[in-house]
Amino acid sequence: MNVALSVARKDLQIEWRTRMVLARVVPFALLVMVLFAVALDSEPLVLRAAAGLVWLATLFSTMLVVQRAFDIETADAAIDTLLACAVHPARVFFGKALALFVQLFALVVVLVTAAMVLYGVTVSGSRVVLLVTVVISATSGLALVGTLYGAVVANMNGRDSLLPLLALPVLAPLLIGASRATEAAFGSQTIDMANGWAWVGLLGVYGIVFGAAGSAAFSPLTESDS
Amino acid sequence: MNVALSVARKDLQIEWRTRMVLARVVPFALLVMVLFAVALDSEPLVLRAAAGLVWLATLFSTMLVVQRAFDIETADAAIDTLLACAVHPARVFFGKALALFVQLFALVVVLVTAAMVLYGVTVSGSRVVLLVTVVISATSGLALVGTLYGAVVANMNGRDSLLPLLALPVLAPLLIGASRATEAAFGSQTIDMANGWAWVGLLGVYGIVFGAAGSAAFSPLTESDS
Amino acid sequence: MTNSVASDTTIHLSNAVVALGGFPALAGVTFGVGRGELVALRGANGTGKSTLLRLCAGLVPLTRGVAVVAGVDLLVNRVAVRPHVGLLGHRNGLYGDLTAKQNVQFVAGLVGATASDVSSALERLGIDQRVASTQASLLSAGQRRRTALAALIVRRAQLWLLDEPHAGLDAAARRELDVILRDATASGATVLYTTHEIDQVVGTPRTITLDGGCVASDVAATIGSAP
Amino acid sequence: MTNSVASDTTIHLSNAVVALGGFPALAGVTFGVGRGELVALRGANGTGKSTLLRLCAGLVPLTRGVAVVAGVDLLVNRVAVRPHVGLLGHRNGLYGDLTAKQNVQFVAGLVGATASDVSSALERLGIDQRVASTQASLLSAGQRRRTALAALIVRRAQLWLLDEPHAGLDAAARRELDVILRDATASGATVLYTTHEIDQVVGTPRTITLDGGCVASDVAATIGSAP
Amino acid sequence: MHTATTAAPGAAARTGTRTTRVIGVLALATTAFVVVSAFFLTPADSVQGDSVRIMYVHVPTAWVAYLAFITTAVASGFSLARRHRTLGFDRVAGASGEVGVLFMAMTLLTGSLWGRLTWGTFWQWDPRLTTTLFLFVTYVGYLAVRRIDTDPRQRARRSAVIALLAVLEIPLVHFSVVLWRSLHQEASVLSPDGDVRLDDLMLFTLFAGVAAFTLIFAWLVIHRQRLTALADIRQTVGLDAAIALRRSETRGVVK
Ligand code: HEM
Ligand SMILES: Nc1ncnc2c1ncn2[C@@H]1O[C@H](COP(=O)(O)OP(=O)(O)OP(=O)(O)O)[C@@H](O)[C@H]1O
Ligand SMILES: Nc1ncnc2c1ncn2[C@@H]1O[C@H](COP(=O)(O)OP(=O)(O)OP(=O)(O)O)[C@@H](O)[C@H]1O
Ligand SMILES: [Mg+2]
Ligand SMILES: [Mg+2]
Repeated sequence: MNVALSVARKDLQIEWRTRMVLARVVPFALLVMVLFAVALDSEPLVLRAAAGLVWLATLFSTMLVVQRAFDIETADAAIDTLLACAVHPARVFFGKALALFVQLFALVVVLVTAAMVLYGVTVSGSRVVLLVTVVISATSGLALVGTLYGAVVANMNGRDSLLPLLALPVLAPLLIGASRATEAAFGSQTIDMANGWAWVGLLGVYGIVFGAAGSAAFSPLTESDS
Repeated sequence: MNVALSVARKDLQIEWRTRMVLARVVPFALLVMVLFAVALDSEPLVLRAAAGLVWLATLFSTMLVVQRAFDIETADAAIDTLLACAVHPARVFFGKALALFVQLFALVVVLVTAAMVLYGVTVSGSRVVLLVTVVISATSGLALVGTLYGAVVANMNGRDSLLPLLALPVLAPLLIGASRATEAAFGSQTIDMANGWAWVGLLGVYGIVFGAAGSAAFSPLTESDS
Repeated sequence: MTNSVASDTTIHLSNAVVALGGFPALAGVTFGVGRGELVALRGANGTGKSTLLRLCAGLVPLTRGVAVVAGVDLLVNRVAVRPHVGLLGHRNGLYGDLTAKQNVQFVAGLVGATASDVSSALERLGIDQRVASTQASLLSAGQRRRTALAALIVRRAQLWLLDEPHAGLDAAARRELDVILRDATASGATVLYTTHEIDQVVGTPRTITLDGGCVASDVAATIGSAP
Repeated sequence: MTNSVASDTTIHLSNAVVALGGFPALAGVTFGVGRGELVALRGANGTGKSTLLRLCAGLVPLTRGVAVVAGVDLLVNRVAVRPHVGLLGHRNGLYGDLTAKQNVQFVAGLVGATASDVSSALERLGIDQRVASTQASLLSAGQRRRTALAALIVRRAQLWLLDEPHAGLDAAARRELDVILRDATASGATVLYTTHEIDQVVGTPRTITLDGGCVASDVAATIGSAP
Repeated sequence: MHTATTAAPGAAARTGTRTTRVIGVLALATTAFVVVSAFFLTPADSVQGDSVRIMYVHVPTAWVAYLAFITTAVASGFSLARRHRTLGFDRVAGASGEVGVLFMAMTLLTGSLWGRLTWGTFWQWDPRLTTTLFLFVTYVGYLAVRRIDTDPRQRARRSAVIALLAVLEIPLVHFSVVLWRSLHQEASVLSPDGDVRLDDLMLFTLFAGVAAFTLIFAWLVIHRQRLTALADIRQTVGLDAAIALRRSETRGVVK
């Protein structure tokens, strides 16, 4: 597991040096949230929309961060060395997923805060626990699925457009689950806390399934590259 | 202007060979449209939302197509040769904008058709004229602005995330104008035809301003690359 | 996964065919390389040298024939061969956003090499303080190649596969490279490298020449080829 | 923009300094190259050869000093020099998704060269029918380099700047390259190229050696250096 | 505008001059007046009560942010036109952009506080607010491009192009109220139909606020611009040393 940590550290080191997520993806995500609100010109932008927008923006940002995470590997064929040294591809998978998780987590925290300010939501008591759990479980799911699909398209020509095409449908359930659970945490009328926790359970299952699938599938994926 | 045509032909040739827009961006855009509908769970998806979603999806797809258009130039430093041979950078600008226009136009046609099918919109008579004009003028605007900003960020590290950050705010008015005018063409109650045409005028002005700016600014931009 | 070589053969190819997108880049290659051997691969452009190296590194699938590398049958499991192999391809495998030193350190961390291994590798390749602390993407072509070689040394692989390692290096680095390759073989590693250079500072090692995806000639090392 | 050279000097550098991110990759270079000259640039890794070529091609800004190339003052307008210059950098400048032939044809279309120019350039560089119709990204390293050279020939630039053109080429292509460079200078073009190769099939042209971003030596061509 | 490049090395250590000191004093005086007037002299609004006092910060920062962005655009235009000469205009453009972003952030902040007091929420999906946010983000992007570490001339060109395009958004923000129906105050200064009725003293204080923020803007930009000029000078001095080092370092060491 030491290898996974090395890989994660390296990815975060690169992020720290380039400040890509910090300086660009975060503003991009905020912009996506605002753009939607504008394009749909929703008069009474209800809480459900607030929650949905947070996760939509996160979803699109995930595409950017994943692309970046694999671009640095394939730009100069560094992944070949990495896989050779790692012995088990699954370690690389978890390392990259961990780095992705850290970056997405920071992003989601900012977005949730922004949504709370923009839509005047206050969250307290047991709702905070729900909110934190949702954010962690949904973000883990995004990180695991994102890494898996990032590896699928890595090194493919025109992968920028292939990644969203492949990953978005798979992530759609995550999007829905996370939105509903966040709505519950935001105190929306249309969904109660129990329901929110049910969604969190689903997110957890999703994450576990993709974690297992990823660590198993990563190895054959890395065999490709003809 | 012959150079511009060569450049456009080359870009379309590459598109034809890789089918990136055809095979990936179009499905991606359709997906975005559906995802929004899902995330916002809008019960009666009104016409205004239909029009907005078409242009939102186009906007995000534009980012992908622009990125691709400049990635092929910078991946192996082909742009250096291109600029050397073109004598006037403005020719390269118009060539790339033209290719972008063709690709986006095809995309928008598909999306508008899809929206009409999904939301049961029928457009006839003078509305058709408005619709066609909107599509052409908004797409030109997107192509010109997209090419300009694509050139701004070309060759920058982490440009994938910088492009949306810079271009989306500038494109937001286009998004709004095109959405409103399309609504009018779709026969929405909230906006009449005259208003729709007024928006088209605005889109036209936008396109002209950015066309002029682009051809003037492209030259200093291409001095770059240290 | 850990079936290390028992025999003395590191590479054993028999009528190996590799088809890339339908084109047989290797059209039936047969040869063997023993442990500790130094072998130069030669041949005109497009004759399959890079493909051969990538085959041995487990990066492209074997289409037909037999290929056993470091005791691993590539037809069965080509992923298993990777840990034994250090490949320097046409591309350098560096992270452009990390410094030269960070790049080497990262590889060292993966394989458990020490900090002193890192600094001695950097020193060997003449990467001084300034260059070591410059982002790899800003370095000159030769400096990047040197960094990649330093990372390769740190790996201490059992089989070294180098695709035109001399390209882009200056005279001093070429001399050093030849010493490095000799040292590697002396310590039991096997080295296979391609080259287009006509003069060989290294003396003349065993040379396999490819042509049209097949072995055209296989000439043993000239005696007295010590550096 | 069209102030072509009146004098016989194609490159005139005087104490030229190029700082990249604060680092003086060129630290005051002075020399001149006349029209029709063939000049080899040598020097260790990182001494500034590539930077010098990129300066002459108008790709990096001059920080200090004087640089006039093809009659264009680079301090005033470095874009204007581009149409006169054909640069082959460390990267090839090819579109990976187009075939080798389409790549050369595209350049030909931009500069108004004919279809027969294209096919003769391809033939000269030994790019046969199969290779010509293969996507550039699938070609071998040497085949890509050859394609880039074919595109360069088609441009018929007034000043050729080649960064390690020999790297990756096989012996036959190297010989042909030397002929091509001689031919170019014979037809009035000026050629400046970098190399690390020790043997020169080309005879010995005028050789400028860089060290630490400065000119360390400038040795005239050996007589009888015809190919 | 102002270039410190002519200053002697000793004098170059400071960024202040008599002009900036005068501007500074004037800025302090006007600000003091605005504070006193805003809190004590002007009346509370009949509808909004004391919260109307936010206006004396909110509106001036918005307008001065416009001014800053226009300054950035003008300086960028000059910088592009004379791109082969000095970087003076580029420095002004950058400094002005930074101050503009700062002021726009204050507009957003005071606006949302004010909104909290009058509308009950920090934010409304209203064209003026949304376009303001776009404008803000655009200039954050502008600063992001400026931060990218490349050749200064290249950076100057790229950011100048962005600045010239971005300034086109200002009319959009300003007329957004007309273009879309809006919650936000419509030109209350010019037409007295809005909720806020401005008496003469209020109007005077408002414009005093504009004057104060304009002076602060000028003071900040001049200093910031000189600071970057000094940094550039230091880099030039550093370059001399680096050249000397580069010349000595490698010669003879290799071979
Ligand atoms: C986050 C919320 C807000 C933002 C981003 C914002 C932004 C702006 C901007 C950009 C301007 C300058 C407009 C121009 O002249 O072009 C402005 C002016 C003004 N704002 Fe706000 N504002 C906000 C909230 C408010 C609130 C809550 C009020 C009062 C109820 C208010 C009252 C005014 C007034 C009176 C003006 C001067 C209007 C004129 O004469 O044009 N604003 N605001
Ligand atoms: N997908 C493909 N379709 C067609 N031909 C291909 C494909 N992939 C590779 N090739 C061909 O296979 C050969 C691969 O050669 P390889 O890269 O191994 O050559 P090499 O000996 O390393 O040459 P060089 O000296 O130029 O590096 C080339 O002739 C190339 O054109
Ligand atoms: N942004 C930068 N920061 C620091 N150093 C830089 C930067 N850009 C370039 N350099 C340094 O400038 C020099 C550029 O050298 P250049 O690429 O011209 O070398 P070269 O002579 O072509 O070398 P090679 O033979 O390796 O190709 C290198 O030493 C490199 O490390
Ligand atoms: Mg090869
Ligand atoms: Mg070089």
